[in-house]
Amino acid sequence: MAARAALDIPDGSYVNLGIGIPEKVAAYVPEGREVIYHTENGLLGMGPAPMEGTGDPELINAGKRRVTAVPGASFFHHADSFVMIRGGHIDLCVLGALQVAQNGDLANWSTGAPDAIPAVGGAMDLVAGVNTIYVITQHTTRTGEPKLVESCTYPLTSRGVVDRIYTDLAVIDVTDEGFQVVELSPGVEFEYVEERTAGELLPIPDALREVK
Amino acid sequence: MAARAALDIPDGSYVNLGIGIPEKVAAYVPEGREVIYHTENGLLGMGPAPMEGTGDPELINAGKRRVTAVPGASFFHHADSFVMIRGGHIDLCVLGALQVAQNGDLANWSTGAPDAIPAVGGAMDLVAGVNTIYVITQHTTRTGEPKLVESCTYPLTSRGVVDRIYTDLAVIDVTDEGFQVVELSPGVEFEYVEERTAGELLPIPDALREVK
Amino acid sequence: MIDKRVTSVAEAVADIFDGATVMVGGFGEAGSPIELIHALVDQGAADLTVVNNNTGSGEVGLAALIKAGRVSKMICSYPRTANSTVFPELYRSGRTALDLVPQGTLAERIRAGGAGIPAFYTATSVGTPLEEGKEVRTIEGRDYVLEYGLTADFALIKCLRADYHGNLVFNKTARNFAPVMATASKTTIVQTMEVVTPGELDPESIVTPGIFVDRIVTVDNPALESELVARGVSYPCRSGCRGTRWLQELPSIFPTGPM
Amino acid sequence: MIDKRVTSVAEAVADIFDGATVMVGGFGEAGSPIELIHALVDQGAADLTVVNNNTGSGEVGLAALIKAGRVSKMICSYPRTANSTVFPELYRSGRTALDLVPQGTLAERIRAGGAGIPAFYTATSVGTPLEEGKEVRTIEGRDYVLEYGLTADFALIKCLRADYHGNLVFNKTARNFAPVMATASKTTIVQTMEVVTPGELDPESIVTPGIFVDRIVTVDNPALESELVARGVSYPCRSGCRGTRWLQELPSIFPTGPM
Repeated sequence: MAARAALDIPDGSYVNLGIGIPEKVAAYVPEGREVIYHTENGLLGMGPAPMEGTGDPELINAGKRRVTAVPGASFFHHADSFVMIRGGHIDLCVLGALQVAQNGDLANWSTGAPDAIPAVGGAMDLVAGVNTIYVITQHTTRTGEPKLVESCTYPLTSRGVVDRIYTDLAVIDVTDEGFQVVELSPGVEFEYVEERTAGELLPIPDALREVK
Repeated sequence: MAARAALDIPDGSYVNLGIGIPEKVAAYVPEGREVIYHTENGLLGMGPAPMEGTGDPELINAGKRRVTAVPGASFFHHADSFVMIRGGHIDLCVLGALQVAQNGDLANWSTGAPDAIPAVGGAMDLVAGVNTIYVITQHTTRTGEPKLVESCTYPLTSRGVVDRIYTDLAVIDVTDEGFQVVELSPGVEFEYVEERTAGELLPIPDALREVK
Repeated sequence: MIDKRVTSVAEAVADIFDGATVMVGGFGEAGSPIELIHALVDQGAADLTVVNNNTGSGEVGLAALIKAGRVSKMICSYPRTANSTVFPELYRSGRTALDLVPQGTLAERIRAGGAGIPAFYTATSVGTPLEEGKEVRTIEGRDYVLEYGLTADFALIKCLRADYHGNLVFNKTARNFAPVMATASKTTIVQTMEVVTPGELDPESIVTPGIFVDRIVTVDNPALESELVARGVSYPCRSGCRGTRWLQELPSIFPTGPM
Repeated sequence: MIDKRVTSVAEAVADIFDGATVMVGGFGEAGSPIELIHALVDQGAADLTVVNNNTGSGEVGLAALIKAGRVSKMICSYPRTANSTVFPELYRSGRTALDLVPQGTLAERIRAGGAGIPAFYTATSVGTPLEEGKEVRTIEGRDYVLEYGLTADFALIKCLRADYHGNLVFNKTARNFAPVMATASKTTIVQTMEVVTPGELDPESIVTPGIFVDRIVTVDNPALESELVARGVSYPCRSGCRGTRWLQELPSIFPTGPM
C-alpha cells in the first residue's frame, strides 16, 4: 500500500506522512523525484531514521522516533510548523484511518470507547489544512468490518476531506458519486472488494481500464 | 524633557521610543542602568546612530534612520516584533502627542484635516499593548493652544492609555482626578502651567513637595 | 545590568504557587526540561494546570510530576504515548482532568496568548466532537471555530544555549513549543546547556529574544528521558533519593555516573 | 529536483496579472525589492492592489510603480514619509485608494492570511476612527476589534542569501514584512544577493523555509533606494532608459558604474 501510494506523490511536493504505515511511503518514492517531508514537531526536510543506536534524541518525528535532516532542511517552532499545515502550504498528507465515509469524512483519532483516553495530536489540523489527503488502511478491520463506510460511526476527524484511499485490495477515489475504484490489487475482483465495502462502490470506468 | 523622562526609566527595562524627541531619551539614561531598546521594524537591542556616512542602509529604526545593534541584540520579522508590543512584553513606550486628555486619551497620529494623508504607523499598536505610556510634548502648540485638554478634539490613537506627560513646563501624571503635577520645571509657577492647560490640573501634593 | 541567571533549578522554580498554570516545553523527550520539572516535584506546588503536548512517559519528568499528584488538569493534544502509564491511571480515577486540544490549535492558542490576540478562528475541529460548545462562524463560505488565547503563570523550557540577557537558541526539534510558551507566560524559566555573554549569539539566529525570558539556569548535562524510562527509573527514586544528585545516588543502575 | 531559480527579474514577474494583489516587502528602503519592482513597472500589469508598510520614496522602486499609474489601491500603515511625493498626488486626485491599517495589525493580518487564520481579535484601534465599520467584541472585560487575514496573489521580497530550494536568510532590519508576506501569497518571488546549495544554510537559522518560496532570482548588487532618491533619479530614467542596464546608462550621474 505504501509503495502504491508513493507512486502518486508528484516530484517537488511538500508532504506530511502520518505515524505508522504512512511513514513507510518515503522509502518507495520513485527514483528521480525530489519530495520534501514535513514533520509537525518542527522540521521540514526530514530524512530517514539514523542507524540503530545513533542519532540525536532531540531530532525526532511526530511519532517520537529518531530521524535525520536532509541538506536544505530547516527547524522551526510549533506555531510556525502549523502555519505550514493550517495555511495550506503542505501539498499532500498521507494518513491512517479507522473509517472513511463515501463523502470523504474521516475518522482516525478515537473509537469513542468510554474508557479510551482521547488523543488527537495533529490529525485534525492536517486534514483541515493540507490540500490533498491520502489515506492508507487495511480494507477491513481485524474482525472483517468494513472501514470504507456509508457514514462514519466513530468520532470524526474532519468532514469531506479524503481524496484517495489505498487499501490492501484497491486504490479508491472519493468522488461525488461515492467510492470510485481506480485500480484493483493483483488478483482481486471488484465484487470481492464490493462485499467488503459498506458505502457505494463504483467499478473502474472503462476509459481508465483501457489506459492501463 | 527627554533628559527628565530618562530619569524615570527603570534599570533593566525594555523600551520603545517614538520618532522625534522621544528618540533622544536614550542619550540621557543615567549611568549604571541597562535599558534595551526595541524598534518595531524588527530589532531588540537598538544602539545609537552610526557615524555619519557609515552604517548599513538595512539597519534602521522605525523613523527610517540608520542605527546600530548592541551586543545581545536580535533581529526578527514584523509579526514577531508586534508580538512584543501587542502582547504586553515592552515595559515602557515614550511617544509624542498632538493632544492628551485628562482621562489619558491620546491623539498623536492625525489632525483630522480633510486634505491630510492619514498615517498611523505603529502608534495604535504601541499604546494598546505597552504597559506604561509616557508622552513628551511641548505644553502648548506653536500658536499657544493647550495640548493637555479636557477631551481630545483630534482623532484618537487610543483611550485612557497615557500614564505620565513630560512638557517644557512640568511633569504631570494622568490620574483619576485629572492632570496631577508632580514636578514643575525650574522657575515655573503652578498658575502659569494651569493657564496653559485645558483640563483639570492639580497642584503638587504637599507630601510629594516635602520629599523633594 | 541585565543578568537573568539563577544558581540552581530549586531557586528557579521556588515561587511556583499552588493552583498555577505552568506551560512545559517539549514534544516527547525533545526539549523536555526534565531537571526543572524534578525541581518542581521537590518544591511541592500542587493543584497545577499543566500545558504540554503530551503527558510524559515512564515515571520521570512530566510523568513524575503527574504521578506525584500535583497536576489537577492537563491541557494537551496527545495524552496517549508509548510508556505513558501514569496519566491514564489518574485520568480514569478522575483525579486529573483533561482538556484535549488539537496540536496546531494548541500551538496557535499559546502563540495568540503571547501576542495579545484574545481569540481567533480556525477550521481545525469543525464538524467534530472537539467543536462542541464553541462558537462556529462562516467566513467566506467556510466554517470556523472560535478559539481563545492561552496564557500561563510560568513556563518551564529547555534550550541549547542562552546568553545572560535571555536570548535563546535551541537544538533541532527540541525547539517545538518553547518559543511560543516563552511569549505566553508571565515568568519564563529556562534550563540551558550553556550560558554565553550577550553578543556571542548571532543576532540573526536568535530564536527567542531575551524580552521573553525571566530566569536562566545552567544544566550542562541533562538527563535523557528515554534512557531513564528504558531503565525503569523513577523520580524520586524508589529509595527516596532526589535533587540534583539523584542520578549519582543510583550507582548500580548508572555505573558511569550521570547521563 | 527542486530548483526554484529563474534567470531574470523579467521572467520572475512575467505572470503578474492586471488586478492582482501584490505584497511588497520592505520597510522604507530596508528590504525593498527594487529590481523586482522595476521589472514589474516594465512588465505593465495595472490595477494592482499593493500591500507595503509605506508608499515608497522619490521616483524609484515602489514610488515608480505608483507613479506609473499601476496601483489602484495601497494597503499600508504609513503612506507619509520624507521624500514620499508620488502617492499623495495620486491619492488626492482620487486615482489611488488607501486602506490604512495600523502597522501591527497589518503584520498580523498578513501572518494570519498565511497561517490559515481567517480572522482574529485585537485591541489595536479600539475607540479610534480606524475601528469604524468593524465588529467590536468584549472578551474578559476588554474591547477588541475583529480583523481579517490578508492574502495576496504575489509577494515580491528581497533577501540576503537563498538556497535553490527557497530557504532564505535576511539582512538585519531588511527582514521586516518579508517572512510573513512569503507565507500569505500564492506565488512568492524573491530577489537574493546570492544563491547557495541546499545544506549550506544552517537549518537552525533559516528564517523562511523553502515551502513558502516559488521563484528566486539573483540580484547580486541591488540599487540603494536612498542614494537614488538623493540623486533625484527616476525609473524609468527621464530619457526613457529602463531594464537592468538602466543605471549603467546614466554615466554622468553614476560615473563609477552601478551601485
